[in-house]
Amino acid sequence: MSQQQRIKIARRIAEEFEDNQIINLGVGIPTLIPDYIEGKDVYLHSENGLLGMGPTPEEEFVNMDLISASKKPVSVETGASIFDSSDSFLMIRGGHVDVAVLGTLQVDETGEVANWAVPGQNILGVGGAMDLVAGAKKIIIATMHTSKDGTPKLLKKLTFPSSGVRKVDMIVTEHAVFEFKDEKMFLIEVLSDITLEELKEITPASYELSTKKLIRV
Amino acid sequence: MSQQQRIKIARRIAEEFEDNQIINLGVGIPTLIPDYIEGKDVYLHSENGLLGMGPTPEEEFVNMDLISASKKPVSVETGASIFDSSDSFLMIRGGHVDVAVLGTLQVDETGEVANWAVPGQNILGVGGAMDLVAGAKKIIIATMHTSKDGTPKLLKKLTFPSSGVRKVDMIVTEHAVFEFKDEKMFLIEVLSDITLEELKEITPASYELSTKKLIRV
Amino acid sequence: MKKLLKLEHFSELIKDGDKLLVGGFGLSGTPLSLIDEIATSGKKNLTVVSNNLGEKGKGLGKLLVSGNLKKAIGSYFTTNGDAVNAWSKGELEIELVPQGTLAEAIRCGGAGIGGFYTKTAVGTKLAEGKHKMTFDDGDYILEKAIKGDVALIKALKADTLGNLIYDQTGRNFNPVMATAAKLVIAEVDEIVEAGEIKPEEIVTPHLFVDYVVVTKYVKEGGRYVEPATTN
Amino acid sequence: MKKLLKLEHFSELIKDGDKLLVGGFGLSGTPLSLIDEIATSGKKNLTVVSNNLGEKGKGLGKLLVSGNLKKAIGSYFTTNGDAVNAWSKGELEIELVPQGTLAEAIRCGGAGIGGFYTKTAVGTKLAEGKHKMTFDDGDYILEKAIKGDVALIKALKADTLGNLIYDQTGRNFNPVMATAAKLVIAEVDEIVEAGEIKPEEIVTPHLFVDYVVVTKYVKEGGRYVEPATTN
Repeated sequence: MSQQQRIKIARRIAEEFEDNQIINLGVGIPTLIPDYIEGKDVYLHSENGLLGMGPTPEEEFVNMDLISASKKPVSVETGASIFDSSDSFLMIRGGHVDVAVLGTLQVDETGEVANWAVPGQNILGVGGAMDLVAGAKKIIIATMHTSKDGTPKLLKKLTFPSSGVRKVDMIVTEHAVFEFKDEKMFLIEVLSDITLEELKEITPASYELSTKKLIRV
Repeated sequence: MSQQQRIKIARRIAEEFEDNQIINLGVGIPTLIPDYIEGKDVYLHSENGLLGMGPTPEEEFVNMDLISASKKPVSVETGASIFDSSDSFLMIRGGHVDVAVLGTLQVDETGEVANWAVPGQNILGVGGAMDLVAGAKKIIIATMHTSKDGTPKLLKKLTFPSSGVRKVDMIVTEHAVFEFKDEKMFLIEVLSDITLEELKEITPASYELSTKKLIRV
Repeated sequence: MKKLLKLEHFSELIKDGDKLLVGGFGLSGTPLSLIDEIATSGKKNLTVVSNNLGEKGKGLGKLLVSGNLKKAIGSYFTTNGDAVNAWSKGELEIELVPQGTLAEAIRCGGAGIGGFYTKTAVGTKLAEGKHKMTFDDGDYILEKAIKGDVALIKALKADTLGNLIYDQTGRNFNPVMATAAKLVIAEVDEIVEAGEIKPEEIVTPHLFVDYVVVTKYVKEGGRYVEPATTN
Repeated sequence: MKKLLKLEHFSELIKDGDKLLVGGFGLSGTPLSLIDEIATSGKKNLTVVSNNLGEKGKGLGKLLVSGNLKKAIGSYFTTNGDAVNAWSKGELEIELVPQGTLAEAIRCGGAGIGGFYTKTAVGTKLAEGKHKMTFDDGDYILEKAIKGDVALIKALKADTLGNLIYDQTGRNFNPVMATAAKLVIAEVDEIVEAGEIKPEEIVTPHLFVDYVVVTKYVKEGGRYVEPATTN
């Protein structure tokens, strides 16, 4: 069930991609996306220094010096390129990555994201999260609507440490798709049989219904 | 005669080089040096993006996309490498070039150099001069002792615009070799039959005789 | 090939007043065909960022003759008499930047970096008006990132995706300029199939390149020449 | 070959309290043999700059077990439980830096740049105490260059001059670290003759490399393993 919901999110996000885009996929749900982008000429960027990342190779072709940012073995697509970490983040920071799909801990109603640290816990990892938040042309958040214990993730105000002042562009959960325009949050699609009232209950963030006709998928 | 003097300067500077050093040679007299460094394993760095620059090729091997910083065709030595301008100046600014040999307009008695602009004339070129002055580990100035009309070049104080606050390490002219220590100038060798009094006359900069025995070559 | 652009359509991508980043060191690694198109385009008030302005009547030097330029930003203009003349008559603005600072400022423009602190030019006329900061090992000045509207670069080969490799020291400023403009156009000698250039040998990955144009020049005796008559 | 160093002499080059730049992303592109030598060297109070501290008991993770470390500077330590524990007990200082900032700060260290302005981390805890500056397109923070006493890097091949190429994404932080330390030691799988790697394919030119050490590990099934018994 949960895996089905995660796949639903991955599939919906893949619909956003356009031909020739450069895409960076974060850890968690985003790693499921490659299975659902068939038919589109997009190029996967991996921040450890690879453009044109391909699928997991057969065991006999595994080289642990050809890995993803999640440190899993990968292959290269035709026309792929390899570069060092400084050039890889030049691409990210310089706005050369069209879409970054990131997991999150919280997002507030302006689109500010918290996806690296939880107060009171050890804050010992940030990785490339802040660089991607600062630099990618478009940021899509892939997340379950609430955390496992039901705590809301889409909030009026962040309670976890911010990942940066740059606002995200879209959130896709198992229940809904939200877009941000001028730091305002709009519900643009409902992806489950949840009612608008139920959705409101699990979403403390204020959002408007899109002026586009709201789609129930 | 003048060419002989220029060769004398080039030859003397080549004596300073040590095995395995990375050397960047500026325009003018420094371009004569490669003919006099035989027997030493040094590597010539060219700021347009080449380490391991070799001699002028035979006409049939000329490729005007393999040139020196003076825009002359060159060849590559075995083990040479090619890189872009930003990496080339990373090497220069970052202290990875052991010796830069530069021409000059003026040097003052502290070792400050003016080698890019003349007041009252158009100031339309600086090239890599200031980067080399700021970044090379050791800077040797290759220059005729005075300008063509006899105007001194080794001065108490610069009258031409400075190339930077970093002081040079050595000056070699057709008459003498000077070293700088703690912003003080020392005469360490006399290279011509000039007397010490005559040398003093064409050298307004204050210098001391080296505590090493002064060599007359 | 999606990114392939015909030379005759190239100048439609340039607007009056644009800031162009143009690769090359002297005439080496210079997009000669693209420059020729601009020279006959009638475009006005262009700013060119390039190490120098080619030679008299050659490469970027042609744009001085055809009158497309308002301003040049680079490190060395003395070797082109036309540039010196145009500047003396007040017909051309010139902004002089040390060569390493130029390369790094363009890289910063491509890397989302606002500016960087360098020791180059500290204490000189070229540091006047620039923000200073003292670090552990001395004084530095702030140099701001340089970005362009369009980058015109020259590579040896592109593959069908737009990945690029360069010919020897023809590489020079081209790879950094490829990162630092809204629109990047690469003039190449040859287009090969994707996969022919190995992943670890690609110098400019295709994500930086918007269009590829095949040069009209041919290399003879190591020098690019215009073919006698093309038809 | 002048730069060739025997593995058993390597740790003589490290001093207590040194700051080491160590290449690698997880265990990929990591100088495993050099790390092993440090783990048995008894060196103390080392600071390691590396994206992460390997895995539990593997790669740089070994130095947590052997107790060589005072401090780690990097972007991601959460995946090594030993690092988290050592930090919790106050036995290890940790300085957390965004991954792109880390790579760029090291590049600046190698490039004679004092610091750079980035938007990364603006408005976050990691920007606290850092100098801010507003450029045309928003607020940036100053990040200072990172340099090391010794860089330990991993390449695929060296030639006899010390020019290096890397294996796929094993490249990662290695090329920038090669620029930013007083002493640079490269662990490689193989040494080839100078000239075998083409000038335009060399990733790290030999001027950055002080010593080359041949790895004691062998690659089997795409993973480095220690040979059963070496003698």
